[in-house]
Amino acid sequence: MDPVAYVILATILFCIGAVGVLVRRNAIVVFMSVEMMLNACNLTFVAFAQMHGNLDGQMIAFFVMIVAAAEVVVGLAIIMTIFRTRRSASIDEPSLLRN
Amino acid sequence: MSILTLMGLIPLVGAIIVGFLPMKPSQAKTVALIFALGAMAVAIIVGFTYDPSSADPFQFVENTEWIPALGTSFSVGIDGIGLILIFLTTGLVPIVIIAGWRDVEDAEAVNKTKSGSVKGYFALMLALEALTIGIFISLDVFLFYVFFEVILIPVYFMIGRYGTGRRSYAAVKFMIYSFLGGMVMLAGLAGLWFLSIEAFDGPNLYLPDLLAMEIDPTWQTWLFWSFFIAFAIKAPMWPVHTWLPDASGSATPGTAVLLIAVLDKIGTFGMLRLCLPLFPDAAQQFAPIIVAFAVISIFYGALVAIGQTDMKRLFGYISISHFGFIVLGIFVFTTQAQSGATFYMLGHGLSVALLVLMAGYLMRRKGSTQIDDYGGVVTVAPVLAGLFLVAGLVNVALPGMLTFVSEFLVLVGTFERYPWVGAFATLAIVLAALYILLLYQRVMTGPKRESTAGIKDLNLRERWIMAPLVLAVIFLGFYPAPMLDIINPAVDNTMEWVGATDPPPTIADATEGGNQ
Amino acid sequence: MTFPEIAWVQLTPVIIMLGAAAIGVLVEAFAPRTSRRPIQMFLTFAALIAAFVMVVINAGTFEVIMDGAMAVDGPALFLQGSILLIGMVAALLISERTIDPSGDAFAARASAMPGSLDERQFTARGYLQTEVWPLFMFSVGGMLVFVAANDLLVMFVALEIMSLPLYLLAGMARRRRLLSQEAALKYFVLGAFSSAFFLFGTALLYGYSGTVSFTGIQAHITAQPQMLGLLLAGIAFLVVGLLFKVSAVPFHAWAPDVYQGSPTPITAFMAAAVKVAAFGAMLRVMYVALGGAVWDWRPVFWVIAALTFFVGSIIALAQTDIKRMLAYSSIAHAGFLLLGVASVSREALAATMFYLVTYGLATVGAFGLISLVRNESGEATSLDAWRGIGKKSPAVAGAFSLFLLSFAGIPLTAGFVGKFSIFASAAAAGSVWLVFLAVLASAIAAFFYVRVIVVMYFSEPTEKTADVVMPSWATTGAIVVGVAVTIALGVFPQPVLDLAMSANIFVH
Amino acid sequence: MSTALMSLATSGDIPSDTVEPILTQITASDAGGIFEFMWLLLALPAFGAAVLFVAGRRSNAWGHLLGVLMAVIPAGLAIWLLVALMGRPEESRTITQHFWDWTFVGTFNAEFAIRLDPLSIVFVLLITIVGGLIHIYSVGYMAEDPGRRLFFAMLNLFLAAMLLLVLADNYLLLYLGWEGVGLASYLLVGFWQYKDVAAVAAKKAFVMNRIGDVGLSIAIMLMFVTFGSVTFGDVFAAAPEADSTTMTLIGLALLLAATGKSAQYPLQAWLLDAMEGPTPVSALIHAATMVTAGVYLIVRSNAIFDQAPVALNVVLAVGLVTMIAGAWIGCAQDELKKALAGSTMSQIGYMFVAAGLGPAGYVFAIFHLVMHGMFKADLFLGSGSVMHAMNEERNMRFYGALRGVMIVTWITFICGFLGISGLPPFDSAFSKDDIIAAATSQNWFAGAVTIFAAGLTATYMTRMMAMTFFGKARWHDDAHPHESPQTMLWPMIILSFGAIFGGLFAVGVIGDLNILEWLKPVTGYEEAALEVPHWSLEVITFVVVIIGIVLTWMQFGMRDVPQAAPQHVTVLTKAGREELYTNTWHEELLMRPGQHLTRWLVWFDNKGIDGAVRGIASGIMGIGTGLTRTQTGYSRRYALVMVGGFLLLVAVFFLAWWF
Repeated sequence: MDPVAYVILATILFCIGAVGVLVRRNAIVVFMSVEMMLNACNLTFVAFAQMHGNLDGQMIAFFVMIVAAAEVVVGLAIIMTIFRTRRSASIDEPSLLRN
Repeated sequence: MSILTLMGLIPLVGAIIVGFLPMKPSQAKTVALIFALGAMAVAIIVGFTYDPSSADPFQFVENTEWIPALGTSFSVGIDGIGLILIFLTTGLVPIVIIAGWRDVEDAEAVNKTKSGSVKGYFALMLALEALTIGIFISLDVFLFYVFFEVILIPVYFMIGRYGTGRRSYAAVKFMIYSFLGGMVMLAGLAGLWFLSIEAFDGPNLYLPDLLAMEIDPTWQTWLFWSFFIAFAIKAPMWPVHTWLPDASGSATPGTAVLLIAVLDKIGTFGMLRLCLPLFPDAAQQFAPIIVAFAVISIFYGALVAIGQTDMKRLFGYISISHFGFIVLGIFVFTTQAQSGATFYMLGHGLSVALLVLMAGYLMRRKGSTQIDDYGGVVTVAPVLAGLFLVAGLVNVALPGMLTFVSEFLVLVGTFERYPWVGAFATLAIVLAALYILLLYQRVMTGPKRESTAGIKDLNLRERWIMAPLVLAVIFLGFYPAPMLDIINPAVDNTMEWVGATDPPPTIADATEGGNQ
Repeated sequence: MTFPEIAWVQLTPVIIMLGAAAIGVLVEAFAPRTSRRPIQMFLTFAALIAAFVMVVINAGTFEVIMDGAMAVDGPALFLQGSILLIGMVAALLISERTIDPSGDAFAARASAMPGSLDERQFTARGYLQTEVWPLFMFSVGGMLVFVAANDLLVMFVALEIMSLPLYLLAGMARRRRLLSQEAALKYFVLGAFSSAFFLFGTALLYGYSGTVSFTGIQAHITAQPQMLGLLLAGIAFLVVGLLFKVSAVPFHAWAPDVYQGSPTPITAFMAAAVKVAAFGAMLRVMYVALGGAVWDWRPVFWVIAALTFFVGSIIALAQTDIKRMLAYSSIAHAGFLLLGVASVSREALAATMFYLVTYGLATVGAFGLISLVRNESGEATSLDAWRGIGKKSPAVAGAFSLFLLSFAGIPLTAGFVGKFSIFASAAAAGSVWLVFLAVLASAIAAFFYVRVIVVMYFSEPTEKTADVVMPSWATTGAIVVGVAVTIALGVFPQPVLDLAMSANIFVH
Repeated sequence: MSTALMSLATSGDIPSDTVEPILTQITASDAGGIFEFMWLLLALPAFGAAVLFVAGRRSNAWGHLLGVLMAVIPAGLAIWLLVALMGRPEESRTITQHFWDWTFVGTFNAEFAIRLDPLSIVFVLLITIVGGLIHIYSVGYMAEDPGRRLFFAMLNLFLAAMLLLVLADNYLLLYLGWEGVGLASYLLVGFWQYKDVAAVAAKKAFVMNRIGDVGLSIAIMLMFVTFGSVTFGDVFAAAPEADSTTMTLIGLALLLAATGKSAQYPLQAWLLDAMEGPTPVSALIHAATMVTAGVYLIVRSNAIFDQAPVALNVVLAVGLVTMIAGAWIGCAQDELKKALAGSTMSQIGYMFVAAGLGPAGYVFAIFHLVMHGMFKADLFLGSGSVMHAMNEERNMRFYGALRGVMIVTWITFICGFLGISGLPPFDSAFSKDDIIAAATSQNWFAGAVTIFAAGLTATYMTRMMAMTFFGKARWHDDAHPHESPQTMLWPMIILSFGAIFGGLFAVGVIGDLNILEWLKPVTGYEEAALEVPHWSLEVITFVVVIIGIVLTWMQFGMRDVPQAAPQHVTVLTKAGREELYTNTWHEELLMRPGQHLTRWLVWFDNKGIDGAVRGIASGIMGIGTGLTRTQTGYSRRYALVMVGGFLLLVAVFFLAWWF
């Protein structure tokens, strides 16, 4: 089968995610965009797995999910503390570190 | 262990002892002096055991494994050129220590701040001596480079921490200039390293081996310039000279002496030791350009010196002019010029030491080296004035002084190769007379002034510490044989490595039908 | 089907490290608070030492294990050893608790709101956030895997295991917590972003070759070079992730902020160990998996390297904060290291590894010194606070100058040997002009190192000048190690160079 | 060693590669005896100088005595040497004494060796005898000066250097003496350093001499490049083989040197200022000996000039110009010493004219030089005695009628007057007339000018006599003129004898010494073919001189001389007072532009070169700060940068892939 369509879709997803990271202020949303990029990768893996007819890609997808989950934990923890400190989840607002 | 290594180790140990053992300033000075004298003693022994007539270019060679992985070894050895500079270094340091006995205190008086530790100054001085010796004796390009770079540190601290005026500016400027040069040279060193891998299947930076190595023209050009730029900055040559006046202007007299008289020689020494033998074709090819720059340095330095208002800066520019002569002598490739240049290194070292120490005496008395602050000193301090004049005349290269022999050799050697350049460069002797006598006139002569009325004449220590310098300059001016005997064979070797020969006299051509 | 048999011996360092980390978590759960710190410290140091011993024992191994998932060869072991060494020194810094009157470098309770009442109470009660230790161990474990990973998946997982704890650790500073938390957030967001790139690159390479194992990819590249576009795109995505970790321009922006905000021991650990690990991984990917495509990716590395050492050095000139300055200097050094990566050769590999270990240890020492210069509000990292330190505390100023000179590449310091061997191997690889650029950059870099020395020695102490606190044996030890290594490897680098030379072949 | 030298001196070959510290080594096999001690000529004064310089105030008591001793002994030795030389056959009167190799590098070796031959012995005698007398004179003259000991140290230094100059066996060693006398002159002119004028004058003298030295250096280099040696013997032997262009160049270079040292136009400006020095100095250095070194150099190098007719003509021209210029200045100056200085220039001009005539004139140049040495020294000492009496007033307009109070000085001055003015049978009558004859024989113009100059000489001398010793007393009120002490008078008396009878001695009227025969072997001589009988020229000259004397006497002897110099005077007088405006154009053409150049260069060094360096530095700094601004602290911005970087990567990848 021809994975092109899937890969293109994945790429689009990846780009959407990236753009999300670039434009959104809310840390949670940014974070979700990152997750979206990861999932785009998953899609690619699976698509290619299909193309190559081996299971590595699909297996990798599972790993990625686990890792993503771990990332969620850490990320949310950080965002929570920041939120509690500043009563806001904007990633622009805390910009004391500069120049 | 070769005696050379010993000679380098003595001041190094001294530096460590003075630097890290707790002791009172006075003790530190004495200890430093003792170690400096020790190094001088060893140098004298070397001088006597050195055999000018021996066939092999380098003597007292010692070859210890150091970092085989980088193809470098701790290899030391010495030839006439190095020996001369060893004499200069080991001879000057004790004098500078005695003459600069109170340098730090004087500088503190001028800065109105405490510099922290007095003994540090003398420790650094010894470290500087050790490293300088290291450069003059190293036979391994990597080792040479190591000393060449490390030596920046002590000087940097001596200027920045113990100097006066805009000392940290001067120190940083010196550091960056030299480090830039060092880095460019590092690139060249890397290139050389790579070539040596191809030539000896395995890195090898042992100079005598490298001399046998054939380097293709393109590489020669690259490497030659990368080394030459570093040395030109150190020497310093126009237009990369501007660090020197600042450094000499804000360093203590002792530091200034070691900086101009000894440290800068590393540049010209490096040209003789590395640039010419390793990259002869490139050296030959680019000699005209460098000669041009040298001539510019000669006149530029002299003219700008005339316009200076601060003595120590003025001496900086004088040195630029003199280094012009040295470089000129090195790159016209005649035995006269090259021996002259080597001899000039010694002469310039002594002459500049005299001048700068005199300036130090004035500084100690009046806390200033501004020329306009003086005048009519001769009426209150005749001996000071007299010695100052002597020091000046040594820099004028008056016949009867060591400097005359060297300068004339350079000029005559240049004249052989490029008559017009030689004739033109000769004009510099007028400028020399001008900047020295003008300085003397403005500082020393004229009616008594109340501004300088309080100046005391030299005390005995100050007087007698100058004696060896003056005697050396005059004795060698009349009887340079002891030094020339050492220099000539070394120069012949260099000429041979470069593959240059003196042009024969024209009449000889006419009579003997030309003996090419 | 057959299970890959597990190479226990070769894996022991990793197993020990991660196992200890897991135990550490349990300790947090069950051990009484007062006894946690000693236990954790014991665990950590024991694990580090044991792992190091095992690495030494494994020395000489040269094989692919776990069905090609991991490689145990010279570079892997050398870098694992370096990471563990750096880890020990960094752990010393982490365990320091005398320089800050109110405890160690970490918040009493990272969860407590900055400036809140309970924070003050926790601090008053002298609570300590001992989770630092297991997190630290996890990170080290991740690094150990990272440098040995022989397929992209393992590498990705290792990357995350290495990074995630660091994100947290970055946010745990005791002083200036807002900065710290902000650093954590930035590090996390950008880190996650970059690892997404890494992963997408992995995916594309998988698509290109049908496998994620380095040997497979390499075989594929040599076998049939079509679908080159996919390969190149994959490499592009992949290296973004790696270049981010080594903070190469233009993926460096996070470094200064994070270095400044994080607790100094963690900064030291990041600046040193992460660089080692990331470069280790990069070397392996580039040499083993993508070695066949070297002509395609080398120009990229040239450009990035030049950008990195120039931008790093130049920006550092304008810094007034010492931690930020060191951050940029570490960026510049990343540039020089990339020079080593770009000139694919055994000499370059050895040189890079030597550079990494020496630079790492020196960096830890330097940050250790920074943690000693404090005023009432914690560390004083602005240059003004360092004015005249040389007269207040010659020892600190001296040691710091030594590190600076080593960074600048003055001979007789380890930094010079590293720099020379990298430049030399680069020249040997034929990129002489790049070496010339590099030396210019290092001349520029020298300027700000020298300027710090000016501040410390040549200027009088002012009322702004901070005090130098007397550290305990721990920090002292870290600094001493740094100094010793810097001098020893500067004067007699031969043994370590030999070691690196003997360990400069990747297993395929 | 060259065949020529072999023929001149019966000398064996000097092994030039042996490097031995000072050891006497006689070249002529049979030249033992007194010649072993030639080196004492140099050593004694040098020793005296060294002792006096180092000993410092301790030697104040006996310093001057040592100084005199170290000058008188060589004088005796010199006479002895002369006798010894005269006892030798003509062709073996050249003795060289080799001490050690000086600058040996490759083939360039200037030995430290001295050479005594008829030419140099003449100079040695002049220097040591006149020098010795002036030393004695100075004992009295400097009696009150606290620095008398130093003064003698410098005088001794001068003697040593001057003797080295005339005894040197090669050009480089000659250069050593050449600069040595320059140094001594610098020190002595600036002896009263607390006077700004003196300090400036000393510097001016040294620097202008330095310009001449450039010529000497270049000449030496040319010789080395051409002949491969700078030893007199070798050079003279090989000279005939060289092409005339080279020789002309060498000749001109030597002339430049001579011009500087001998205060010839256009490098004469320093001489009048040099009168700031103590009068004995003016007498010894700036009249009798040093300033004539240029003549020595040219005559010594006759072998070269014979090959360079062009150079010779230039010498002649320079001589003629200076001869007139000096006399002109001498006529216009009001300061006694400056007038004498002008006269010195003019007389040396005579010598240059003679030297410029080639073989026909060399001998007479030296002849006149020796005569001049005696009468001019006499005159200067006289002027010194006068100033001494008039408490250092130099302006003749404040003298007058001194013949009454200082009889001895007056008489000696008269003798000097007779000596210089060329009235037979006194000194110049012989030397000058020979020059005139030789000049005329070569071209009428030169001859006419020399005769005219003789008239001018008489003019300014008469003016001096009249203004100083005759007329009314125009003294300052506080001036109480008195005769000078014995130590000053005797040297003057002795010298005036020289001024009177020197000529008779030299041509063998008294005694059996004939300077012409004596110098021939060294300088060569060819009789000038004269169309007119010799006596006619002498008559003309005599007449011209008498006219000059009479006219001047009517002007200054019979009328009163105003104390203030009259302002409404001829252009000629103005120009003479202004030293022919030389200083003016020197300043305008050389000094001012030079000052501007240095100022501009200093500016350029700070703003230009160093400015560029600092500019680069601050530029990089600026870039740094600029780039720092990109560090906005917004993670999203960072992410954007990363994406940009990623695109860059892709771009490079595909570029690299393309090419």
